[in-house]
Amino acid sequence: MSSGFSGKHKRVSVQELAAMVSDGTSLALGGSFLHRGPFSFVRELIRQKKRGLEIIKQSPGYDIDILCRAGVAGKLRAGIVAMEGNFGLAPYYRRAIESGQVELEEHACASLTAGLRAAAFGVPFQPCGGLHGSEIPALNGWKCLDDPYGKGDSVWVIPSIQPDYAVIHASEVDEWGNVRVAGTAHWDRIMSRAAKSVLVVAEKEVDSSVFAAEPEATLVPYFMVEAYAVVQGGAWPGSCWPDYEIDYPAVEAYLQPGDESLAAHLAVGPEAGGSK
Amino acid sequence: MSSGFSGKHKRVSVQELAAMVSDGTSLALGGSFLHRGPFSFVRELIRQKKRGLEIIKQSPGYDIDILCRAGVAGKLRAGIVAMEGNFGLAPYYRRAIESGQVELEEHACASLTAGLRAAAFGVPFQPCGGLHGSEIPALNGWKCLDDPYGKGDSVWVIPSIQPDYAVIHASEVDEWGNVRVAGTAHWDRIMSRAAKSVLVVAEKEVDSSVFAAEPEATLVPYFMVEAYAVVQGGAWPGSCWPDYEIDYPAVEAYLQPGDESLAAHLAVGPEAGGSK
Amino acid sequence: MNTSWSGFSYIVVNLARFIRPNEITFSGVNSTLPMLACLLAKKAYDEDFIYINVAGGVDPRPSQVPLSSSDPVLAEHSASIFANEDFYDLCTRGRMDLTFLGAAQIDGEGNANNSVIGDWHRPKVRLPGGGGGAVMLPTARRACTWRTEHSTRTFVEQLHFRTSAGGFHGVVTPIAVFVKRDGRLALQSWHPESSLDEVRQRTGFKFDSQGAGPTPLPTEREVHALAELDADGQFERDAKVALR
Amino acid sequence: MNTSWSGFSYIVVNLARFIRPNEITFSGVNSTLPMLACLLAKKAYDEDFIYINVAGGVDPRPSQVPLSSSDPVLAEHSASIFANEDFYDLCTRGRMDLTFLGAAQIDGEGNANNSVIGDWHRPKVRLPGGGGGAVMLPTARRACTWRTEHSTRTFVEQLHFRTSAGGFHGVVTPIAVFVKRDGRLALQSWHPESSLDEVRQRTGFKFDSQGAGPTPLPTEREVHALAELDADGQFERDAKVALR
Repeated sequence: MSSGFSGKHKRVSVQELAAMVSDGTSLALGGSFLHRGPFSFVRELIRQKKRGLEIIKQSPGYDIDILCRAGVAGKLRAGIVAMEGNFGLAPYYRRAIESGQVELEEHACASLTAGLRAAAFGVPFQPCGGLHGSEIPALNGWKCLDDPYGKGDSVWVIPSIQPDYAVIHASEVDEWGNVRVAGTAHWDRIMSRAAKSVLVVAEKEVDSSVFAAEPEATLVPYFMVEAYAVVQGGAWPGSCWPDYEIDYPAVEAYLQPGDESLAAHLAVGPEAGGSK
Repeated sequence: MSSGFSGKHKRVSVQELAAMVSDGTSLALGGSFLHRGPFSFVRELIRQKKRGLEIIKQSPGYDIDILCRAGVAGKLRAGIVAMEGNFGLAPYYRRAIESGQVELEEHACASLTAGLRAAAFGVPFQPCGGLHGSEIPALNGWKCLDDPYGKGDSVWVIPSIQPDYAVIHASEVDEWGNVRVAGTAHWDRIMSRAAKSVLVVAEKEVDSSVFAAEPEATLVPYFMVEAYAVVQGGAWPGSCWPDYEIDYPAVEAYLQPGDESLAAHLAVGPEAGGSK
Repeated sequence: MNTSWSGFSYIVVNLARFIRPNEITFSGVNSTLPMLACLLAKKAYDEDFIYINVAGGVDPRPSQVPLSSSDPVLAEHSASIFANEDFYDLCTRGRMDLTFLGAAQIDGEGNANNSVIGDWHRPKVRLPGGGGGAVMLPTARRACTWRTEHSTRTFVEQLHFRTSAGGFHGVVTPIAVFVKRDGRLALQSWHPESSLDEVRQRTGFKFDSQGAGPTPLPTEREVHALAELDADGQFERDAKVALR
Repeated sequence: MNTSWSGFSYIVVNLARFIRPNEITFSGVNSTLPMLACLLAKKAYDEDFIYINVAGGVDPRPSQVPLSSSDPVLAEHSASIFANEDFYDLCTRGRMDLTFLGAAQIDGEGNANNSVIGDWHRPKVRLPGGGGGAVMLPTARRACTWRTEHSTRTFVEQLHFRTSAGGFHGVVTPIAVFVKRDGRLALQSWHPESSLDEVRQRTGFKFDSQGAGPTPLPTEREVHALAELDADGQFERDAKVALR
């Protein structure tokens, strides 16, 4: 089997994209907090009643909260979790951790990145600066190594973290599955390199010539992308720069307690065929 | 002192840029073989009769050859050295190593990158995949560490390599010192992050609004750049995509033996005020 | 003449005063007040600094001030995107001059708990987590934090969990400014409407107060800059900062 | 009917025949013949593959065939730039299906010397050095190499220096194609104008030749593709490949 994903014909619906994910799979989710997350894909995981997923993300918020709320998440490896944008802590995530329903591997954002780097670089562990004096390394059984060259301080090394899939919400994709992102890439680049496979939800598909006109701007080359879907507005209720900002009322509505609130929220996702 | 280089007024002549470099300094040189190297800067080092410079580059060629020929280089840390483009081995480099005039730290390209990554990441060493069975690690006294997590194979770790300066030949620079490169960045990105300071020679200066229109394309942000010069054609006799290709006759002329050949070559560099 | 100084303004202005000319200064996620402090410093002070943020912006000119401190408008008109891996690496290699980091609990050495109230394995309150601090606090040249309330639940002798060590350079609350001195947080100044006694009473750890006095009132430019940034008072209302 | 098959064409065509459908295949610096092989395979074979190269190109459509195998035209019309760090990481994480790597000396296990003729510390000839091989040869799924001459100075029992270990999957010379079998290079086929005896005589290590025979002649499409790539014969002249 080839190490890359060749050819065209990678475009599927976001429903088919989510259907590629089995229960128990590990998913690195792109974006940060309420910004450019693969939220249409996340909601589709809920509709398809996935179970026991391992979520990997430096700064999840809405995504992990709704996955905890719907009972989809089994484990989280994360640096910082919050709704952000004035919404404070992620309430359903909090409950899931406090009740023990979901397992947490607590990281610094940079230690999670180090673990992803180890996977991306094909090495068993990755030194990570800082962490000295923190109780996080002990929680995770991380090791502190002396500098074998006797010049630097001792350094914490993070074991390789290789997600089954990196799932990215992109600005643009072409018919081959090349991926571009406007503004900061957050952690999407290292996630795409660390994961066994990359799934993409894009705001729109453009002709490959758009990519060829500026190949330096391509974040993920097509051969690393297994499949993609196009969902305009798919990062809702979060932002996707420069197309749209956070839909604050929608987030507020989502945070209302009760199953009906969740159902109502899911019903108006742009991928659901409903209207916002 | 600030960790960054703020403000405008960074533009100097390439002569002033080279004058910032003291004897014995370590320089990471951008580009690869005959492509987009900071060659005008390199020639200026020769005119200024620098001595004992340590050159760091995964794939040097013309640059290390001419620096050896002129007695400027004291040490080289490199992965692969050749003129390329049908010119074969770099003759003056060969002579300098074979005679012991210049010290060589032989690397794989990726192990040099690993050392630069250690510096960029602020850690004392960096694991590097591969290298198993090679005699290079023993040459350099590198250590092989077991995976402390007992999952992966043992891995070679490369000590941090922090150049005093990274010197890059860029496509465009703005008045603040932001840097863009067309096509592949070769190793320029990691060099810029590993070095204590970045010096830039650019084909041209453009208005900062050009950068702001597409900030994702900026390779090095201004605050990492200490000073820059503008030398149109400065990568001559190498290529600078898409502006010009390798000047093969000029390389051939350079390779003619004798001091006059070197002098004639130096006289026609675009930074020398002569004409090609 | 400023006869009253709101807790909100006190925090933002005093965070801004930690910013030094030409230094690389970073504001991150979940950090509305530091974001405002950075934007205020750009307006209120003559000397410029290098402002980078978690949205990838480098000296941005945002068209609006966002509610989310990681909002992409914070990269508007930026000439480069300095992405997440990049600013963390900048910090771990020792070249982040100043970073702002949140903290739920702070001890007398300036270490932080962002992880949990109660036992980590049986949390009473699960907090956001390691975030930037565990790596940035020990590696940034200076790190500063803020709390929107000041109490012995926050300023503690013993953290429930030590998420980040290394010690803050500075801490701002609605009533006080602490700075690190000899490895401990020392009181630098107190809100003009507060007092040394009040700060002592509301702080769970012992601190040196040598040389401390009332905080110098905001300058006209500081007041004006903050008023511009929060023209309709939304940020002040949202922050819900009370002196007591 | 091809009655004569130049050493140059023999090497390029046989390198191209190592390329498999859909696989990620890389050509690097100092690798004119593998570059031609990749470009030939794109033209001559029905099944496509993923061609990446050291110029950052991904399935490029170069406007010309460059003398330098790292020339930026090898990224023309590419929809992405896959830069140096990226393709090395791809290889070390085990996802480089096929890479071409140069070698000055090759031993019977397919290990390579690219460093030196003579003692490393007292070199008779200083060679290019570690390059891609020391990291890529042990980590790529398959690595293939080529030599433009075939002699006991190149194919040796004992390398002067082991730059890269791990063993080539395939080696092409003007007169022979070797492939790895049970950890050793085995003869797969010989140039129709050569023979098993000749290959034995000109090879410094012992090898298995079970099943070997004359190399199948180039197909019309292979011949045609190479003629297109080297329309004026410049590459063939520059390569200076002689059967003997």
